[in-house]
Amino acid sequence: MTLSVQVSHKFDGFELDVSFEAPEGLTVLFGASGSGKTTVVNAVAGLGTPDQARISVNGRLLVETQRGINLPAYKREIGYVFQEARLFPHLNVRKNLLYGRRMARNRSDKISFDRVVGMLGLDRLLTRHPAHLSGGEKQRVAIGRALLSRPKMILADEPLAALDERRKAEIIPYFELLRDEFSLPILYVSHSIAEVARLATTVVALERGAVSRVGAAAEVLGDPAFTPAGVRAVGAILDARVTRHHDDGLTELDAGGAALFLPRIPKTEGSDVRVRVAAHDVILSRDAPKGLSALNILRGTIVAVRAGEGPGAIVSLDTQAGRVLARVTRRSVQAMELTEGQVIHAVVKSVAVAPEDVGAR
Amino acid sequence: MTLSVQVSHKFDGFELDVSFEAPEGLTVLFGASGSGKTTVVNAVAGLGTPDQARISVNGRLLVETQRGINLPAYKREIGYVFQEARLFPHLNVRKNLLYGRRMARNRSDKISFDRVVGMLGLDRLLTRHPAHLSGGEKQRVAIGRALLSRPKMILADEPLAALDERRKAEIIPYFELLRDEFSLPILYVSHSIAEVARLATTVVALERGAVSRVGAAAEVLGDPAFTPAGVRAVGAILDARVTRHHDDGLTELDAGGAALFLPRIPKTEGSDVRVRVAAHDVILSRDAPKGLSALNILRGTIVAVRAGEGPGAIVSLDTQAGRVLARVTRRSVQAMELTEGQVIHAVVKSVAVAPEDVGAR
Amino acid sequence: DINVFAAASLKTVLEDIGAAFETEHGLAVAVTVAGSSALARQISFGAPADVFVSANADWMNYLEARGHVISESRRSVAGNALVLVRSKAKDANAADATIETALSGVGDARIAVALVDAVPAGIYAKQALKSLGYWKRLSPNLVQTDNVRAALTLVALGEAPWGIVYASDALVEPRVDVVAVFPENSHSQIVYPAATIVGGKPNEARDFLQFLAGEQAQQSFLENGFTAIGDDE
Amino acid sequence: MTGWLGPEEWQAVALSLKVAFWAVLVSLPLAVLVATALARWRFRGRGALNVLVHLPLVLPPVVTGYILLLSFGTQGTIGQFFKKFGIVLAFHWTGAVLAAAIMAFPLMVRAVRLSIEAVDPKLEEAATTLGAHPMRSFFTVTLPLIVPGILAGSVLAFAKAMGEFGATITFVSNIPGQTRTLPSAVYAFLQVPGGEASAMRLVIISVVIACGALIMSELLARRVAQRVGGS
Amino acid sequence: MTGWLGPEEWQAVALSLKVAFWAVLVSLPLAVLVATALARWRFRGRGALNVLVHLPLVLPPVVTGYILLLSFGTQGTIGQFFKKFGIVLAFHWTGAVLAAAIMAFPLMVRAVRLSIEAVDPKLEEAATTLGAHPMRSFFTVTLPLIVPGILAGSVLAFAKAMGEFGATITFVSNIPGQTRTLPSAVYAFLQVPGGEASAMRLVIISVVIACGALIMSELLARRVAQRVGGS
Ligand SMILES: Nc1ncnc2c1ncn2[C@@H]1O[C@H](COP(=O)(O)OP(=O)(O)OP(=O)(O)O)[C@@H](O)[C@H]1O
Ligand SMILES: Nc1ncnc2c1ncn2[C@@H]1O[C@H](COP(=O)(O)OP(=O)(O)OP(=O)(O)O)[C@@H](O)[C@H]1O
Ligand code: MOO
Ligand SMILES: [Mg+2]
Ligand SMILES: [Mg+2]
Repeated sequence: MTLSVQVSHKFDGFELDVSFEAPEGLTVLFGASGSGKTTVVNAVAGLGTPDQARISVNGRLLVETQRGINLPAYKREIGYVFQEARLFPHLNVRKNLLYGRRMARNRSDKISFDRVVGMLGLDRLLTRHPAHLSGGEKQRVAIGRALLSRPKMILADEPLAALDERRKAEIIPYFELLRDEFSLPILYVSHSIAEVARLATTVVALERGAVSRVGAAAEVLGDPAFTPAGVRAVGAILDARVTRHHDDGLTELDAGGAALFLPRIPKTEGSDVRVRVAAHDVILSRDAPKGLSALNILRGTIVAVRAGEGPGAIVSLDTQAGRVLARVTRRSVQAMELTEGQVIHAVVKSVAVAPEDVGAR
Repeated sequence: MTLSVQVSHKFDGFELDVSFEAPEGLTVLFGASGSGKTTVVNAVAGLGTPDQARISVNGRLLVETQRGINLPAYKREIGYVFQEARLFPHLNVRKNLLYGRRMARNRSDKISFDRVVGMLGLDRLLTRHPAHLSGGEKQRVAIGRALLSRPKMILADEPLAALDERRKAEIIPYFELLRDEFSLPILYVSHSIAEVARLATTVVALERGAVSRVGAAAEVLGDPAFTPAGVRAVGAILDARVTRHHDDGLTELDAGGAALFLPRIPKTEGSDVRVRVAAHDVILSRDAPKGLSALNILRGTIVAVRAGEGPGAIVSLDTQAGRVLARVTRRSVQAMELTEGQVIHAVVKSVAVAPEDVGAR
Repeated sequence: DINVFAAASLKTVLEDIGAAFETEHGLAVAVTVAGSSALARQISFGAPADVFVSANADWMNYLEARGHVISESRRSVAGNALVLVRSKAKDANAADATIETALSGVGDARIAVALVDAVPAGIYAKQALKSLGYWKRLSPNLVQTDNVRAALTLVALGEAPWGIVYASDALVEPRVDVVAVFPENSHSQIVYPAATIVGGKPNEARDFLQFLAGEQAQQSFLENGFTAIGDDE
Repeated sequence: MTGWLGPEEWQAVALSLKVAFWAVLVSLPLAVLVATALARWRFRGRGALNVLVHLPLVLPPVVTGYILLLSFGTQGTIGQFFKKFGIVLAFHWTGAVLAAAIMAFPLMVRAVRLSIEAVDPKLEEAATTLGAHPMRSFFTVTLPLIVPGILAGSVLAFAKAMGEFGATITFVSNIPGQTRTLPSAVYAFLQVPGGEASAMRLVIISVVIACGALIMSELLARRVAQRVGGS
Repeated sequence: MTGWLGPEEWQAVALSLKVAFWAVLVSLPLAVLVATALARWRFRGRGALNVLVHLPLVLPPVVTGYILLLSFGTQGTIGQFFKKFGIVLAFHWTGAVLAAAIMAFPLMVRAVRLSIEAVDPKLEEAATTLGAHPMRSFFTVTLPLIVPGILAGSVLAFAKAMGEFGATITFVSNIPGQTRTLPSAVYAFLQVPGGEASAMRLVIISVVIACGALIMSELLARRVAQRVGGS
């Protein structure tokens, strides 16, 4: 396991006792406000001393209170991206970026200044001061700054929460790059399902100071029982490969043999992507539908029908492309007589898949 | 016209010249960041003096610079809800609420303290201090405070921008109440299509300091050419009436004779509602579809097919329920040979209509 | 009661005399002390003084020239002597010596004095050193303070081994020895002129001035290390 | 305590407390006004006002006292003007109040100014939109929020006023029972051979009072900060 | 200017500038340390330290000078300790620096402390996660951000040091060319009848210098604030 975390701490009125292991990749800490996410991330960063903790990253022990081991924050070689950027207001962007550099001189250099600047599109900003950056630009600088301190791990505490939708969409791909190109372990706090779906390798769900669920992202999000952010958060994650960009602006994907057509995805042909298909965007049809404007039709077998508390039900079906979830009304379940084992067609509009729901795998 | 605004002002590097009239109801100022929305609202409130302005509300002249008339802010009898709540930190909730009360003693009292507290659900918070309120609670108090100063008009500058989705959903209905029950003219700044769709009577779109579009909400949002917030913002607004709450959790609506089934709407039977149907949630079908899980099928005639820049196209159709927009791929337009005058079926999943897309009319 | 404005160094003795005056005349005496300069200026600005006792003639002249004192009432009520003192902390046997031998023995040690161009005690010290021919040699050794008591304190603490102060001050400071007395003729006569103030209570003030010159008061001055002057100005 | 201190010393302590109290009370409104002007208003002469306020901090106190004597003395123009209204300052304990107030003024203004600058002007704006006249919004919003700053400034000013000597003795002299404050009494004792012990006793008293005030202000400020809460 | 002023007066001006300069320079590091401690650290004796720092503001200056004399004089324990390292303070201009520094210290600490309290500790945390030792993060993040506060404090301290009299003359006396600062010269002039004019000339010089310093600090602070920008 790349990341092994065990933390317990008592504030007045709040008790935290968290323990989880996560493999390589990006681990999302997911949970409601006040569930203890920041406290856990800070324990990993070495900010604040928890009552009891044992944390190791890639076999490197950061803290084990029982043995009296506790690396101070500045020795942990961790890059922390905070929600509010926390850029140094007296330094221009270049100096902010290079701040952590000197302390990391001795470490290996696969992360060059030029590469980071290029990747984050910071060229034109280098001489500006933070006060003259927009929220999204600030956050990009903060990511670059963390990266350039040559960390062994990246922490990010709701790095997008302060940004509006457009800016969020602008920043997310950079975290994919961190995860994929730099192969850095990342611990990422979020309570946005879209972010989780797009970024997470592993999801650790927290509830009132305790871990309520750990697992691979597709597995946790694809579980109809896991609806911490409301029913609208339920959806399936499909792994696919870009096969072709068509002239009419559609990108064709191959998901386990089934073809999917989506509005153009900015990935080269042949690259692997993950696609989140929200359950409420899937229509079920008993017969193979004809004359429909929807391009993506997946044939599959119903594996579960789970009625919720409201008027809705979640239908899970296994298709060529993988497990797909559909949220339909209970009325439709009855009308269509949906039962397990039944063969059915899932209809997904191309345009119903939001751009932010497609990410690198 | 209830609200008549004409403002021009020059900052260095930015020129504002705005003029619009709006009828009763809630007027949304809509536009990108930096387009001048706050400047306009502040001119109405009397915060900051524009170079040139003429503003009147319900026939009451607030400022006419050319005639040297300029009511100071404290005499304008306006309730301003700011983005950041701006509660007085040294006063508890009750005292915050009553702050504007004393100055308005002489004005008529159809807005009683108890009614406002009840409506906004502030009973349990009255003795708390702002520091101990959540973001949503703060904003509720701010609304109550503005309301209790017995204003002749409400201004709101992105009152929901600092809140997360759940809190937003919590606050929006209160603005509907202000609009409908208190019949107060409201000038509301937003760049969220969902808010506009749900709240606006009139939309005033600003672009770089000038009005780019004014009109009734349904008209502006239903215009495929009006996509300032990206294609995903396009959608139609349907007027409907709640006819029945069914036992299986669905609410049946009557939209111009057509039945619509939506997840339960918290409105009494018989009340009027507006439903926003996003264009990307609509599937088109040549034949009347059968065996589909989607419950809402509207038959209509195509009035326009408008291809966008990307892979998509917007199809407008007139149905019994009103104008409906569908966003489909250009490929589907070709495959289905969609043309003006053609009769077609619009399929809308019940669950695809998000709760925040249904509001009081 | 009577308001007496007096140079700070007269505080104790005037309070004693004031108490005696009160027993005799049934009139309380309030003694206000500060530097002579401050008091003179305040009187010129209308301070509620009945009697002014200055530490030197200059400030009395200043007031007289401006018509603030009743000239006829002016008289010297006490005198003082200037002495060279030595810190006990330095050397135990400071036997009597002539002023010359003592000054010769100063070497390059520091001598504490009051400001030599401003404060009366310092002005007298400068005159004395000049007339004795030691000014050139010893002026670099001088450390000046804003009043004579501060100079004495420096010697008492041993910060300055030597000091030139009033005999009255030296008398009551156990941590210093008087090494020698400066000859009376080496400096202007040290007198404390007193006068009644225009606008004060004339009769009571006159009574108090008379009392100051009287035998009982003069005895007090002597006991406090001042020299008696009597009725003779 | 009365046993330990002579009646004269006791008188000096009482007088100093009275003088410092009034000095703070009298200068407070003006300090708040000046601090508001410096923090919030843009006007010609703002720089000059700032310098003027700081002068007493910079000048030798004796000079300040001398200037006071020249202007507020019975012969001074301001002094004569005040006299018409029966207000006497020179050689009166009220003059000691004036001297102490002026010497402590820069400290008070600085503290209040900083706390005003920390109050978000947007809150005042909000009050205005609720119908409050700008004056009202100042008194109901800004003022309550700067209470910690005012407290801190007042206590510092009080302490300074307790210790003020040079300007006081120059302006109002050192009249027992009328203007002989603690530091003046200390001075008088230091002029008397063997008076160091009495002087030190008085010094200790003033230190204790000043420390008490400082500690109290920190506690009060903390409590107010808590009441107002995080924001 | 040299024509208008006598050489002695000129000497006093030069000396005062030198003393004030060094007083500020020497006390600055300690002031920053103490301000940091008061603003950021929680430790036993914090309250006591706060009171100690403020004492010179509260005590009559003569008393402060007297205490300095007792402890830093040639007979004082600290003075004797310093002497071993060849550092002489009593009756030396360096002693005037010490007196001025101590009298100005509370003003400096207050200014610096307030600006430290205005720096978000989260920035230091951020620096730490970037690998900076807490010391380094202080010097590279906090320190540059409090430059305006340090400047303001220094100028105020400088002005105060220029005007300090009571403690200076008590501690180091008034030796022409060595410890006769401007205020000492002013005092001397005020002691002789008719000396007011000369005194006022010197006062004006010190006021001009102090005002210049105050104005410069406001300008510098504004410029730094601009450089650092809104945040
Ligand atoms: N220093 C502290 N003292 C006391 N309680 C604290 C402290 N820090 C955090 N807490 C409490 O611990 C709980 C968890 O806090 P934490 O900040 O870790 O939550 P979070 O999951 O990050 O929440 P959010 O999504 O709002 O950032 C909260 O109830 C909080 O009030
Ligand atoms: N006081 C000012 N001085 C100079 N320029 C200003 C000032 N206030 C606003 N501006 C400029 O005027 C323009 C419009 O600002 P305004 O705040 O009205 O925009 P907005 O539409 O409310 O933006 P946002 O959505 O970001 O709140 C911006 O370019 C802004 O930089
Ligand atoms: O008694 Mo004096 O006037 O200080 O020399
Ligand atoms: Mg958090
Ligand atoms: Mg705005």
